[in-house]
Amino acid sequence: MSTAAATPKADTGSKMKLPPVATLGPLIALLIAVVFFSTQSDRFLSVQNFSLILQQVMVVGTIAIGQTLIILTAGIDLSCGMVMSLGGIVMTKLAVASGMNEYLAILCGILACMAFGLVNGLLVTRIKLPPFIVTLGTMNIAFAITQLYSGAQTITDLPPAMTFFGNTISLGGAALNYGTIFMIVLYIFMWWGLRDTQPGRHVYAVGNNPEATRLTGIATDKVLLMVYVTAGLFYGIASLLSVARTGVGDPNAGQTENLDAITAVVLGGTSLFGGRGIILGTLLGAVIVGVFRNGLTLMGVASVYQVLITGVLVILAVATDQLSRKGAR
Amino acid sequence: MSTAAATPKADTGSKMKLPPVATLGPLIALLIAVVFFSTQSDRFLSVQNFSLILQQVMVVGTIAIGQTLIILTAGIDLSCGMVMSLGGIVMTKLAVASGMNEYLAILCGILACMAFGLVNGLLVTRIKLPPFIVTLGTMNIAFAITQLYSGAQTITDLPPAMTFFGNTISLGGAALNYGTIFMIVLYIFMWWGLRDTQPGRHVYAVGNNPEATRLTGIATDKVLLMVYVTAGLFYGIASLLSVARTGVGDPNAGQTENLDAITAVVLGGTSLFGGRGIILGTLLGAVIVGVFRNGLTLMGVASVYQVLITGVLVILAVATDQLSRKGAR
Amino acid sequence: ADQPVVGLITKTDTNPFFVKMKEGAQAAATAQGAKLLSAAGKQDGDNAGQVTAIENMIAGGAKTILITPNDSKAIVPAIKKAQAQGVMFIALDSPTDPADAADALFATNNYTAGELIGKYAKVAMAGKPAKIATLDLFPGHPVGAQRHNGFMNGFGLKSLDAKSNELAKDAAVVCMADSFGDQAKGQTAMENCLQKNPDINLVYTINEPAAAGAYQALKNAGKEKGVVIVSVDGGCAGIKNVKAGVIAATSQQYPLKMASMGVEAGVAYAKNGTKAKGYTDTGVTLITDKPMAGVDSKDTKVGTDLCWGNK
Amino acid sequence: MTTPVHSHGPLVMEAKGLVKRYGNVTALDGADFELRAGEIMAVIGDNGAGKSSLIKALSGATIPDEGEVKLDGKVIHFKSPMDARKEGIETVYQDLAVAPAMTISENLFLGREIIKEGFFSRLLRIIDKKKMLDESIARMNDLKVGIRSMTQAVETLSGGQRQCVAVARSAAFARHVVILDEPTAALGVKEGNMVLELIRRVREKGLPVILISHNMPHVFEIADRIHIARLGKRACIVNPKNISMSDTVAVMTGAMRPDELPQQALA
Amino acid sequence: MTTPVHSHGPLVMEAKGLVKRYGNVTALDGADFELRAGEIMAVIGDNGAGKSSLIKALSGATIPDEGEVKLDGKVIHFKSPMDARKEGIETVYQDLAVAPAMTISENLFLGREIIKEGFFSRLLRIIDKKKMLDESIARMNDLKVGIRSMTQAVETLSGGQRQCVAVARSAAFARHVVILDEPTAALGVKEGNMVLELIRRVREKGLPVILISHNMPHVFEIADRIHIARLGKRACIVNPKNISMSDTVAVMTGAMRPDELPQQALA
Ligand SMILES: Nc1ncnc2c1ncn2[C@@H]1O[C@H](COP(=O)(O)OP(=O)(O)OP(=O)(O)O)[C@@H](O)[C@H]1O
Ligand SMILES: Nc1ncnc2c1ncn2[C@@H]1O[C@H](COP(=O)(O)OP(=O)(O)OP(=O)(O)O)[C@@H](O)[C@H]1O
Ligand SMILES: [Mg+2]
Ligand SMILES: [Mg+2]
Repeated sequence: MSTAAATPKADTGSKMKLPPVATLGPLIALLIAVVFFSTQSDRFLSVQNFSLILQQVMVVGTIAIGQTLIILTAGIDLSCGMVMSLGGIVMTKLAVASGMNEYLAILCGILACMAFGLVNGLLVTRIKLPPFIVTLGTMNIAFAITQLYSGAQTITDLPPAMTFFGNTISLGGAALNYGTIFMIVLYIFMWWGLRDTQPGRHVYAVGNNPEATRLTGIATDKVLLMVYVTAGLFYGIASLLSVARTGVGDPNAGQTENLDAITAVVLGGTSLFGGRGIILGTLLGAVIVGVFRNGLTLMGVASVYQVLITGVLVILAVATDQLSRKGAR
Repeated sequence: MSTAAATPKADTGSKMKLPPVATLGPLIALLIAVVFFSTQSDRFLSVQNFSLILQQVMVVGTIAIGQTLIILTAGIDLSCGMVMSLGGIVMTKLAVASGMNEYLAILCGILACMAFGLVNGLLVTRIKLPPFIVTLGTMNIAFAITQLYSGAQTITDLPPAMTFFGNTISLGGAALNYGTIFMIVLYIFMWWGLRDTQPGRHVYAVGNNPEATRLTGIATDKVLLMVYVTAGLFYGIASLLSVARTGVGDPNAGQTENLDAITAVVLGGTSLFGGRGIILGTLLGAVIVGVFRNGLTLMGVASVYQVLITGVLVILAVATDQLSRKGAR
Repeated sequence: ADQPVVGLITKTDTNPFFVKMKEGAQAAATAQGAKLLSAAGKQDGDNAGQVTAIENMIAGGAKTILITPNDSKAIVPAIKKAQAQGVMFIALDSPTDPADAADALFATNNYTAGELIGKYAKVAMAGKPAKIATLDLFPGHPVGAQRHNGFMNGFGLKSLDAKSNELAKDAAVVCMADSFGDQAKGQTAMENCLQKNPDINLVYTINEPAAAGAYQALKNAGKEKGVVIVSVDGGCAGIKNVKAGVIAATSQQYPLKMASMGVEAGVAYAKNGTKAKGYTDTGVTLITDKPMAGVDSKDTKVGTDLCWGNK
Repeated sequence: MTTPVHSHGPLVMEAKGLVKRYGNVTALDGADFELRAGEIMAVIGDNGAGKSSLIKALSGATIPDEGEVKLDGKVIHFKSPMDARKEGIETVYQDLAVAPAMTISENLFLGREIIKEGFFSRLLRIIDKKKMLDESIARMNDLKVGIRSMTQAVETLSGGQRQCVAVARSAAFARHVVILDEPTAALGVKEGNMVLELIRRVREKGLPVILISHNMPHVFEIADRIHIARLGKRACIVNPKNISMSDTVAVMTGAMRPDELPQQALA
Repeated sequence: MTTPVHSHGPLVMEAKGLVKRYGNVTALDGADFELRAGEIMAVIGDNGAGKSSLIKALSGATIPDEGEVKLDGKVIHFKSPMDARKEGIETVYQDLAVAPAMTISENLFLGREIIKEGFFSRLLRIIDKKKMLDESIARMNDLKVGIRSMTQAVETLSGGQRQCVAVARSAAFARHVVILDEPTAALGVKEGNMVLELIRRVREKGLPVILISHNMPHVFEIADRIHIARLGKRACIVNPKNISMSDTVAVMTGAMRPDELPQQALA
C-alpha cells in the first residue's frame, strides 16, 4: 500500500461497497407495491403470504438467472421457457416411462437443456447469428420436440426425488420450500461469481464492448458459449423446480416464461444493451411481478384488469428506475 | 460537375444502383424454399397459389412495415399485434354497435393505433425507457382494452366499406385482393421514402448513431416519435386489412403477430441493432414465412412438425443470409 | 359471518366462452352475497399459472375453487395440496384426470360434443365419399384432441379414445391444420387446405370462429356451396352463423350454467359444509336448422335462447 | 505569417462562471470564456482540464449547471446542439459524430440534406442525392482528401479520413462560429496542414474559430489568442506572439502561476 | 539524447508481402516490415496509408489475405489477438479497446485478472480486487496520470485519460514486443511526454517497440528507425539521425521518391 499512500487522491475502492444504483429503482417500485397492497388487503402483509410469493416466482426466478447472463452479453433468449419445458418432460418421462434411475433421469433432463444452450451458443458464436432469431428458432424446435417426445401427455406418478424441491420447511411462520431456498442460494452464488471471479467479469466485458474485449485477448466466443451453456444449466434446474412444484411433467409448461423472465431481468435494472446490471436486481424484478399477481388476486381484481395493471406497472417500475437514476446523477 | 472531373477517382455513385447485398440472403432462402416445395407438391407452383400466399401475409406484412421502421431505430415493438387487434375492434364496434359512419369508424380505429404509437414513442423519447419494456407494457394494455371494450365478443355484420380490401380482382390467373395490392404499394412507397427523403435518411441516422445524430442537430426525439406514430398508422392500416380479410372484428386477432412480424423483419436482413436494412427485405421475409406455412400444409406435414421445421428454417434462412454476406466481402 | 369467498380459475381470459362463464359466476355470486375471486391461465395450456392462482386464492380466503383445468393431469397435485387445507374443488367444463381428484365436476363432455357433429355429418354427407378437412386447435391441447377424436368416432372413422391427446388420422381426412381457435388463422388454414385438395366437402372446426374463417376461405374460393361445416361451442355468434347457413351444425355447451351451479355449491359449502359430489353433465345439444334423420337436434331458436354471448 | 490582431474586436461569445458536475467529478469549476470577432482562439490544457466540457457547454451539447453564456451580447440558453446550429455555430466534437453505416456524402449533409426543387419535392422532403454527391466531392477536394468514393460508408474509412469528413462538414456550414475539438489529433502531416489551412480560410471569411488542440506547434502557428484551461477554470489568456511555448506549457501544467507571467504575455 | 543503434540487432519481427483487402479497398498492398531487438521502430504515413492495417496484421487482430509474418525467425499464423498476447506481444489500438462501463482497474487487467492464492480460489478463478487495485494505482502513478479513483468507470474519463489507461496496460504486460497505434494523439503535452518517457523505459527493459504516430517531433525525438508507409506498401526505412524532417515528410506524402534519398539516410 505504500504506492497508494503516495497519491492521496486515489481512493482504494470505497465506492465498491456502496449499494449499486441499478437496484434502487426496482427496490422503490417493490416498496410502493407492498405498501399499496397492504392497504388493500389485510391478508397481504404476512410472512406466510410472502413465502408463498417466493415459491411462485421460484421457476421464473431460476430461468431469469440464465436470462440475465445472456442479456448481460447483449443477447436475449426467447427459447428459455420451452427449453425448461423440454427438460421437465425428458426427466419425468425417462424416469416414469423408461424406468431410468431418477437421479440419472434428472441429470439427462438438465443435460438436454444444456444441449439447447450449446446449440444456441454455437449458432451465435460460430455463424454470428443474432441471438433473438436463433432463440426464436430453437424455441419452436424445443416446443415441437417436447410435444413429440411426450405425445402431448402430462406425465404423472413421479418418483419422490423429483418432487423433493417442492417440500416445504417451516422457518418462523414462513413455509418455504427447498426449491425457493435453492433459488436464493443460486442467486447469491451467481451474484458473487459475476462480481468476484474472472469468468464473471469477462461476461460483463463481452457485453460492454465485444470488440475491445476480443482485442485484449479474451476469447469472447468461448465466454459467450459458456454463458449460453450455463444458462441452459439454469433452465435445467428450473425444469426440476417446475416439476417439483407442480408434481407432474407438463408438456405445456413454459410457454410465457420467456417474456416473464425478460421482464424480471429488465425490471431488475439490467440493460438490454449488455454489460450493465446486477443479478440480484433480477430476483427483485421477479418478486415484483409475483407481488402484483398475488396482490391483485387477493384484491379480487378480475384477470383482464390484472393484465392491464401489469402492463401499466411494468412501465411505471422501469420509469421509476430511470428517474431515480437521473436523480442520483 | 467541374470539380468532380478534377478527381477522376471519385465515382459519382455507381454503387448506389447495385442491388443491396442485404436482400440477397432472403432471396436465396426464398428461392430454395420455392424449388423444394415445387418438387414436393405439384399444386405449389402456380400463380394462383402465390397470390393466395400474398393474401395470407397481407396483415403481418403491413404490421411488419411499422416494425421495420422501429427496428431501424434500434428499437423493437412487441405491442404491434395487440394494437392492431385493438384498432380492428374499435373500428368495427363503433360502426356496428354505435352506428357511427363507417369511414369515420375506420379513421377512429386507425387513430387508436396511432395513439398507442404516440404513447410508445413518448415513453421511449421522454422517459428514455427501453422500447422492449415499453412495448411489453403497452402490449398488455392494448390486449386488456381490446378484451374489455369488445367484451371478448367477435363483431359481425360489418358495413361493406370495411371489407372492401378483402375483395379480389383477377390479374392473369391470380386472384389478388385490393388489400394485397395496397400492401405492396405501401412497401414500395416506404422503400422510396426511406431511401430518398430527408425523414427517411434521418431514421437510418438515428438507428446508426443516435448521439452523433443528435450532435449534428437533428431532433432525434422527434424522429423517434414520428417513427412510433407512423408505425401505429401501419398497424391501423393492418387492422383494417385484417377486418377486411376475415370479415369480422376479432378481439383475439394479433396474438402472435409481434413475433411473426419481427421474424419477417429479421429474415429480411434488417439489423436488430438498428441503422441497417432495406424494407423490401421485410416483404421477402414475410413471404418466406407464408411460403413455408403454405408449402408444409400442402405437403400434409403435421402441425407439430411444421413448428419444428419453421424453427429450423428460420435459423437456416438467417444463416444463409449471414454466409452470403461473408461471401460478398 | 364472514362473506363466503369463491374462486374461479378459467383457462384463459380471451375466449368468450370463459368470459361468459366468469360473468355467470359473478352474477350468481352477487345474488348469493358471495365474493368472487377470479384468475386465469396466461394462455391455453398454462398449468403453472393456474397453480399460482390456486395458491393466491387460498391466501385470499377462498374455501371453494372452481377451475377449468388447462391440463387435466398436471393440476391434480396442486388440487390435492389445497384439498388438504380444506378447500373444495369443482372442475368446470373439463374433468381432471383422474376425475375424482376434484370433489365434483360440472361439465359437458367435449368428446361427446365431437361425436354429435360427427354423427350429424355422416348423415348429412348422405353416402357421398367424404373429403374432410379438420381445423384443430394447436398441438398438445386436450380439448382439441377430444373434440377431434369425438368427431372422428361419431363419423365412424378410425379414432382414438377420449383420453388421448393425439389427433386421430384417417385417409378420409385429406387435410389437418391448426386454427388456434382464431378466425384469421382458421381462414389461412382453410385456404391452404383447399389448395392442397380443392374437393374438400366436409370441414370440422374446433370452434365457431375457426368455422367462420373456414367459410370465408371457401367463399373467397367460390366453394361455399356444397361444403358442410360443423363446429362446437354454441356461442351466440356461432348460432347466428348456423342460422345463416354458414355452419351446418354445432354442439352447444353451457358455460353460464356450469358457473352458476359452481358458485351455488361453493356458497352451500361455506354455509353448512356440504360438499358437492360427482359428475353433473350440464349437457350438450346439437343445434342445426337442417335436422338429419336419426340425429337428435334442436333448431336455432332454441339455440339462441340458450346461447352465451351477445344475442 | 501575418496574423491579424483582433483582440479588440467585438465580443462574439462570452461565458461567465460555467460549472458542470458529473456525479462527484467537477468538470467545469467556474470557467470563463471569451471569443472576439474574426479571431482564432486556441484552447489548451492538460487531459481532463475541462476543454471538451467547456465547448460542449458553448455548443449546447450539455447544459451547464451554473453560469451563463452570451452570444453577441445576448444571454442564450441552448437546450440542444440544434439550437446552436440554428445560430450558425458549427462544432466538431472530439468523439467524432458520424453515422458509420451511412455514406460520406450523407454524413456531410446529415441534418441539412439538400432538398430537390419543386413544391412536391419540398412537401415530401425528397433529397437531391446527385447534388449532395457533387457538393461533397467539391468540398473534399477543397480539403484535398484522397477518398475514393463519396458513396462509401464512413465505417470503411481510416480514423484520419473520418476526422476530415467531420471538419469539412463544420467548415462548410458555419455562419457564426466554428468550434473544433482536437481536429488534427488523428491527422497525418499533410492532412493536418490542410485542416490548419482550412481554419485560416474560415477566419478569412470573417468567422471566429475556437480550436482545442494539444499540438503546440499548430497552436502557435495559427492562434490569435490562447485560452489556457486548468482544473476546470480558465487560468489566463495569452498572446502567442509575446510568450514562449515553454512558458505556455509551464502555465498549462501548473509549473508556473499565471500572475508570474509578464503583462504583455497576457491577451 | 543518446539513442542506441540497434539496426544490426537480431530480427524480432518480420513481415513480407502482406496484402489485406476490404471489399474493393486494398488497405495493404504487399507491405514488408521488420523490427530488430531493442529498437523503437516508428511507422509513419498519410491517413489511410495502411499503418493501422499493418499492425493489426502483426498483432493478430486481422488475418492478412496474403503474405507471411515471422516472429524470431519462425513463421507465425495468429488467429486472434489472444495468440499474439500469448507470445508476449501487447498492442494499443487506435480505436481504443476499453470496456466503458468497467473500472480503470478492471480495464488494466482485462483478460489477465489477478487470481487469489489458494487451490479453491484458483479453481473458481476468484479475482484479487485489492491487489489489482493496488497495482493499478502503482502503474498509473508511474505514468503520473492524475486520475482520482481507480474504481471509476472508464466511460467517465476524458479522451486523454482513456489513452493513458490503454498505454499503461500494454507497457505493463508486454514480454516480447509493444505495439502502439498513435498513443499520444489525444494526449496533452505533459501526458504525451510521459508516454514518450514510458516508451523509452520499455526499450530499456530490452523490448522492441512499434510506434505509429503523426507527431513528427515525437517520432524524431524517440525513434531508432522510421518505417515510411505509403499506399499500402513500405516506401522505405529511414534513419532519423541522417535525414531531415522535411525530407521524411516529402517521402511520406509522395513529393519525393525513396530512391532520391542519399544512401546514408536509409536504414
Ligand atoms: N459524461 C461524463 N461523466 C463523468 N465524468 C465526465 C464526463 N465527461 C467528462 N467527465 C470528466 O470531466 C473532466 C473533464 O473532462 P473533459 O472531457 O472536459 O476534459 P478535456 O480537457 O477535454 O480532456 P482531453 O484533453 O483528455 O480531451 C474529466 O475528469 C472527465 O473525467
Ligand atoms: N474494416 C474496414 N473496412 C473497409 N475498409 C477499411 C477497413 N479498415 C480500413 N479500411 C481502409 O483501409 C485503408 C487503410 O486504413 P488504415 O486504418 O490502415 O489507415 P491508417 O494508415 O491507419 O490511417 P490513419 O492514420 O488515418 O489511422 C483506408 O483507406 C481505409 O478506408
Ligand atoms: Mg477533450
Ligand atoms: Mg490508423
